[in-house]
Amino acid sequence: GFAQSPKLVQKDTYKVGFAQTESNNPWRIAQTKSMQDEAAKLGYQLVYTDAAGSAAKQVADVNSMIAQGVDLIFLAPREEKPLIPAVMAAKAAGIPVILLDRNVDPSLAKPGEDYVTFIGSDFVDEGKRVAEWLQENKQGGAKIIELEGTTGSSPANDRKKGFDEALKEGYTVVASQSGDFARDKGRQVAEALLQAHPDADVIYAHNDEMAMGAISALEAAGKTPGKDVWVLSIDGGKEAVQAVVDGKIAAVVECNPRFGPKAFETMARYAKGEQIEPWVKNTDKFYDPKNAKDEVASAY
Amino acid sequence: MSALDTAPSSTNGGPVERRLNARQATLRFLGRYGTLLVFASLLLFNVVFTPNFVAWNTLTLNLTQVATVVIVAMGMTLVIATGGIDLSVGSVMAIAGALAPLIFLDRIVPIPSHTLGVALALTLPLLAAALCGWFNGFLITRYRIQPIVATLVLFIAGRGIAQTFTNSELQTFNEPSFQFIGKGFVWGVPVQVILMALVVLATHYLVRRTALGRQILAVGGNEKAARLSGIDAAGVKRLIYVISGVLAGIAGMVVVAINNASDAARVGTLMELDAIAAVAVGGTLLSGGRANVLGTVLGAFVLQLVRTTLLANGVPDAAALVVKAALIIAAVWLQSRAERI
Amino acid sequence: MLLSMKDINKSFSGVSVLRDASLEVAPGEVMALIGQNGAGKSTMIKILTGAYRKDSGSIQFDGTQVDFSAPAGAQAAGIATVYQELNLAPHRTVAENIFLSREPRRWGLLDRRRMRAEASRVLARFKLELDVDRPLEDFSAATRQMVAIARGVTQNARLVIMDEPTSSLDEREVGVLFDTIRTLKADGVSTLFVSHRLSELYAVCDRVTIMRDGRTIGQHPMSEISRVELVRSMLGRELTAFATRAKDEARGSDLPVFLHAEDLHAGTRVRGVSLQVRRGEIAGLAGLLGAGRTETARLIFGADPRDGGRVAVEGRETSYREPVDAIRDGIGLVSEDRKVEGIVPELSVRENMTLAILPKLRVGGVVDRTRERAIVDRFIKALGVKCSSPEQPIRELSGGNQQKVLLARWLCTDPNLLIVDEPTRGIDVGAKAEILKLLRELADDGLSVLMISSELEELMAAADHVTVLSDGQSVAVLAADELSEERLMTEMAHQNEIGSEGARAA
Amino acid sequence: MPRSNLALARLGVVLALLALILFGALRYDGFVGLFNILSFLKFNSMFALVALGMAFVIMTGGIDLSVGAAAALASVAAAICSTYGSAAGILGGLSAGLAVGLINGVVITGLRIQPFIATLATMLAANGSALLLAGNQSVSIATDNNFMAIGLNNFLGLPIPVWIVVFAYFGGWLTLERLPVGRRILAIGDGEATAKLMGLHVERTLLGVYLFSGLMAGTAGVILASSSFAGQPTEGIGWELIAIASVVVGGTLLTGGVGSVGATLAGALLLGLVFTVINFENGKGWISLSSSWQPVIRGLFLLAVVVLQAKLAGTRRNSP
Ligand SMILES: Nc1ncnc2c1ncn2[C@@H]1O[C@H](COP(=O)(O)OP(=O)(O)OP(=O)(O)O)[C@@H](O)[C@H]1O
Ligand SMILES: Nc1ncnc2c1ncn2[C@@H]1O[C@H](COP(=O)(O)OP(=O)(O)OP(=O)(O)O)[C@@H](O)[C@H]1O
Ligand SMILES: [Mg+2]
Ligand SMILES: [Mg+2]
Repeated sequence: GFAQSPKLVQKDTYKVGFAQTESNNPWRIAQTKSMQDEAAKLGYQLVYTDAAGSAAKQVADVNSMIAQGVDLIFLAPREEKPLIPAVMAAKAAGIPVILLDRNVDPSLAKPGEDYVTFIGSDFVDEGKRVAEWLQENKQGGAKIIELEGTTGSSPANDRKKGFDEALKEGYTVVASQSGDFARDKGRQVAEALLQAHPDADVIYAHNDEMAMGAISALEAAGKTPGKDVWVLSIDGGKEAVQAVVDGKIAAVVECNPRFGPKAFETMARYAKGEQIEPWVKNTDKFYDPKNAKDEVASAY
Repeated sequence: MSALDTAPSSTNGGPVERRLNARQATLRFLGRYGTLLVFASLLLFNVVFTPNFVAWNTLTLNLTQVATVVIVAMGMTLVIATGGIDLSVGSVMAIAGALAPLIFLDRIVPIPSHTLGVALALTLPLLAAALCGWFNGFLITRYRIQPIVATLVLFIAGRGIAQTFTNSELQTFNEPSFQFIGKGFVWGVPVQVILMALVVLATHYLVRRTALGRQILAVGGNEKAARLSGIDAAGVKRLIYVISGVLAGIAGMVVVAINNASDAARVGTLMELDAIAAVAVGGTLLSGGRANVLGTVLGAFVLQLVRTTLLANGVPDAAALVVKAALIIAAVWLQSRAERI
Repeated sequence: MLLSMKDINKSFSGVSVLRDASLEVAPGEVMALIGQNGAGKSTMIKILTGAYRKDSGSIQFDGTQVDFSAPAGAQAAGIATVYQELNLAPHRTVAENIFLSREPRRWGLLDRRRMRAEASRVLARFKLELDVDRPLEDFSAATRQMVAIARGVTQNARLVIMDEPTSSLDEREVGVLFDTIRTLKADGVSTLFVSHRLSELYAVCDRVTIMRDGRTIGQHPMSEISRVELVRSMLGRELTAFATRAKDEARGSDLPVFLHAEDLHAGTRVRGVSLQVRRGEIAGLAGLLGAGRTETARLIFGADPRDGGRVAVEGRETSYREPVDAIRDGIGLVSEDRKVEGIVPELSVRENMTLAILPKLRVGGVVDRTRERAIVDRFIKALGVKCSSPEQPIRELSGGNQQKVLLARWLCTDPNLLIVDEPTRGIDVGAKAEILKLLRELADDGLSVLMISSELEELMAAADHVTVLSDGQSVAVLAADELSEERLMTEMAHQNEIGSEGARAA
Repeated sequence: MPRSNLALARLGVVLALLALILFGALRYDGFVGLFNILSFLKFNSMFALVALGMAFVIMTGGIDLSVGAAAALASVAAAICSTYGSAAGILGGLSAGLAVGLINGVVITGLRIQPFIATLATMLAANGSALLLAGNQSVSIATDNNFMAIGLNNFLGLPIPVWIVVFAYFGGWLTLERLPVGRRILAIGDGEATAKLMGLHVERTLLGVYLFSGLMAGTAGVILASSSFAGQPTEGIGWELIAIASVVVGGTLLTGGVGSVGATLAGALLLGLVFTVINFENGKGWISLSSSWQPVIRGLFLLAVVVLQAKLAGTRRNSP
């Protein structure tokens, strides 16, 4: 239907929900912290839930926020489709929803109607930017080892898709395996793959943690990261940007977890009755040796 | 005891000869060396099909990767021998791994001497791990809570505890003297491999030669009988859970040392399953009363080799899970067939 | 013939256990099956019922060739079995245990009321009044055995097999059982009866099949074979006579008291037990089932907590909290239930035997293998344990041989006092005489023995004096010259006319 | 443990459940509101179902670690099949669950591999198959038929998944307490070898029990798919532990031979309620429990319940 997303009245303070999807990696934890800090700064009450990586539990979490009568729900949906029922339930209860960092299936729910908007970056685009940078800066082709995120998770799927599709002739992925977004697993997988493919000269990791693991693996194998093998990453945390400065990581696309300010600012705009664009895009930086030194201080 | 020597020996006493037919002999062989056969065929497969497999690096790589699993699985073997199970090993790894850097990074209390800091970082986490193990054993022996549930408590809570230590933040560091346990070499052999070897030898010796080893098996095999024979069954169990905790603690510190970082949320996840699988593939029954230490080592090696084989040959994660499942069943089945001849 | 098993062969791990063994049972006949421990009786039975698969041979039952692959098949064909080591399902109620696998139904649902009523009726035939809704584990070994028998004989079977059903029963219960067997016989049902108590065989059996070392040695009408002949063909040699020694001599009140227990109390089962064991004597402990003998032994040994009373060892007051404390004082306990409290099934004969002596075999935490091996070899030989090697898992041994290993477990600790609870339960006549003789000789060497036994003959033969328990209280101490079957019976029945556990439990 | 003590332990669960509900009702607004109750019941229906299957398995002395992965696989199968109609979707999901159960049963009874190992392996295999079948991502269900009604609609005021739970538990109770097979299941848990000697069809019964557990996981998978519009290959991780904990909290011994259907339900609801209470507590704003405290609280809660039970069930004379 054409029904509008539920309205939000203007008040001094709000009780808002933040339904986090999991907190088993530094990126998520930084995101949560940013939301909590911003809520505290504004003096809002934040109802925080953690779905521990389960979409089904996240739906239940959103329902319990509805039962508690929150004014607005920030939802970082674990998955595109399974969270639709949560979005719908909130709408039915007259509670506006703002999606963070991942979207829901556009064919089943629409911004402006079913939820207010989606704030976040584009995972496919992140992968694509990495591929494009590589092809500009490393002429003459490359043999790439790809460290994928957790099998079945949407950032893993999208960052792979964006990267793989943007690769041109001569740039080949010789091995691609899941490192589970984790440093230790990323290291172990990188070690094994480097052993099987000693001629690989690029490692593309779907997040910083696995990239750091890959660097350990390279050093253990007696290779010099940045020289023998280029390491590429996504997320752009301080440790990774510092690694760019040190020459260990060649380049990293930012995917900033500090959603707090932008999320609450968007909420305020919505309360004022402003028309919100369907996708509030995060502008993600790109760190490479050219700018890393200047930017490292501002990395998250 | 002179009476005994004068006691008549009855006609039916003494050993009876044992004959196996060819089929039984084969089965017995398969059972005893089944895991070894699986291991050998995996090796052969790799030599033929996996690029660059035959290399010195391959060996050290696999040894270093398997080291932590083996260390944890040694504790698990003992725990399983007492008829228990320890689901908390992964969480205990996280706790020890989270504590160590906090200590030498002076995040808890400033420690004046650097050397002292590192020394404490190498010991205090093990104490914490021992405490966790003691807690498991306490629940199991004091309240008679079944091991799988008792250790489930720390499985759930332990990782959270580790995260609260670190405020959920990643602890990165660069501390070569501490990282020696994960990255160092002694005579060209990685330190973690040496640690693994020591732990294996000690466990093997414990089970095969010491009175405690015998007591562990007796407690696992028939606790009532053990108690009536004068064995402090509760004490033995508590000790074993402490040992399992300490070994998990060692593994946790090694992992953290290799990675220059401790990530309380991730260190040791799924370790309990890897360790249990290694024990099972190694031929130790989960019902207790037995411990096949070298079998566990072999089991861990098999699983490690499966992992690298699948990785190196580009088998996607999802398919790898299915293959791993089939191999576990096959190996355990070979063992159990031989048991029954 | 109702049953005819021919040329049965079976081997375990290459050890042949049955060699061309055969067995026949005629309709309406009570057939005894005897043989030494490990002769293969239980194995023969398990092969018949499909619990084990035979290697070769043929089985005919009721005119047809059969080869059951599981006990369920044999049961369906009309063979009911009471197994030797069977403990039924301990957490299930008595009624459920009796009717498991053939529960009465109503519209497909369990007919609980009928099940309860019929169970009570069946048990009444065995002179048992029990609360059939209580879990089986609440009852004593004897009651459990009776329930197992009740389960067996109510299956409307053509053949009822009982593998040592009487080993944990007292005389009265054995009498009830025999009445049942006679009733079955009158109904044309055959019984296969295994027992090590020869007098029982003569009391109830028509014919006897004798097994030795996995072979069938002979088959005779019971009336045509004398005890001596029976024992000789069973053992393959003459029985070592157990001399009922002259009981007076050195054994008198001049020996120092080793154990002195006074007014022991624990729960509802032990309510005032006093007893004495002197150095170098065998003290007997008699009583009906449930009289509290086992509990008394466990109290003394520190296995159960004591509510009141005193125990002094060599004049010193003791307060054992764990068995290990008693063991340190040189006390050993061979417990009554071998399977539950005795053997460690997965461990070898060697490891089982040296379990209690581990602290002494330990050199810097390590087991001294040479000494261990020497001890084990010596005891295997001395007690005539039949095993393929000391490394054989004890679970593979026959019941009687397991018992010998357990006895050896304590003998090798060189104890001062050995408490033996039903030491000859399930042990063949040959070995039994040897064990009693051994205990006697050890006593002569200075060992004190406290022997619990339900076999009055055995007590009279072996004990220097007998303390009689009744309903948790010690009611009499009979000196050797006062011992007689009647006297014991009278004292045991002392203020205990009820005898049924249910009545007391209620 | 004598049975009267077990009954006490079970009473303990029900008391704890009531206490927690009372606590929530007094402390939080909206806690006992219809919306919250229904959404709580609906979400926990999946756990209640796998816990029921697990309860039966545990009563036989076994364990089924594959339930979570089987549910995930079933949800994927249901989603894929739902394009051929709602019946196909349901059938697809249930058959996937049954297939896992069948493999468990066959491996355990046929190959005689210990349940822990057998189901550990099928857990991996089901997880892998779910990912393969789904192509590593969630699979949409068909929205043009009424497959989604299972998860969305109410019947007589209750969500359909709740009705499914009611029926499953009634069937479970009937089977355990009123059908002969229930007694046999418990007898097998008391001692498999003995049960076999008593003439029970042990293998057949065990196979049935693992099939039932698979069926329950399959049903949970169908509910998962239809209530979230997608088959999710990565769901179900850790469900087996939740189910085991529910069963144990419900007073069923892991050693087998005793068990209660009703108390299992109470156990499942109790553990589910802890999550809800934590969520509401966070809403109070008094203490904002950071995510790392949540597992600590859940662990402590589990600890409190099992220790309480142990105390209730503890026999005076502790002869081990
Ligand atoms: N499952 C088994 N594995 C290996 N050996 C076995 C097994 N069962 C029985 N045996 C061996 O078979 C032989 C015969 O045992 P069985 O139990 O039939 O003896 P039995 O005549 O019943 O003795 P008892 O009078 O002591 O009960 C024994 O030597 C025993 O060790
Ligand atoms: N009336 C009864 N009600 C419940 N349990 C009983 C009863 N009688 C005996 N038992 C059980 O049998 C066990 C052994 O009995 P107890 O030690 O009292 O007698 P006992 O003289 O040693 O008899 P037994 O020869 O059967 O061992 C007890 O621990 C108890 O659990
Ligand atoms: Mg026998
Ligand atoms: Mg007794």
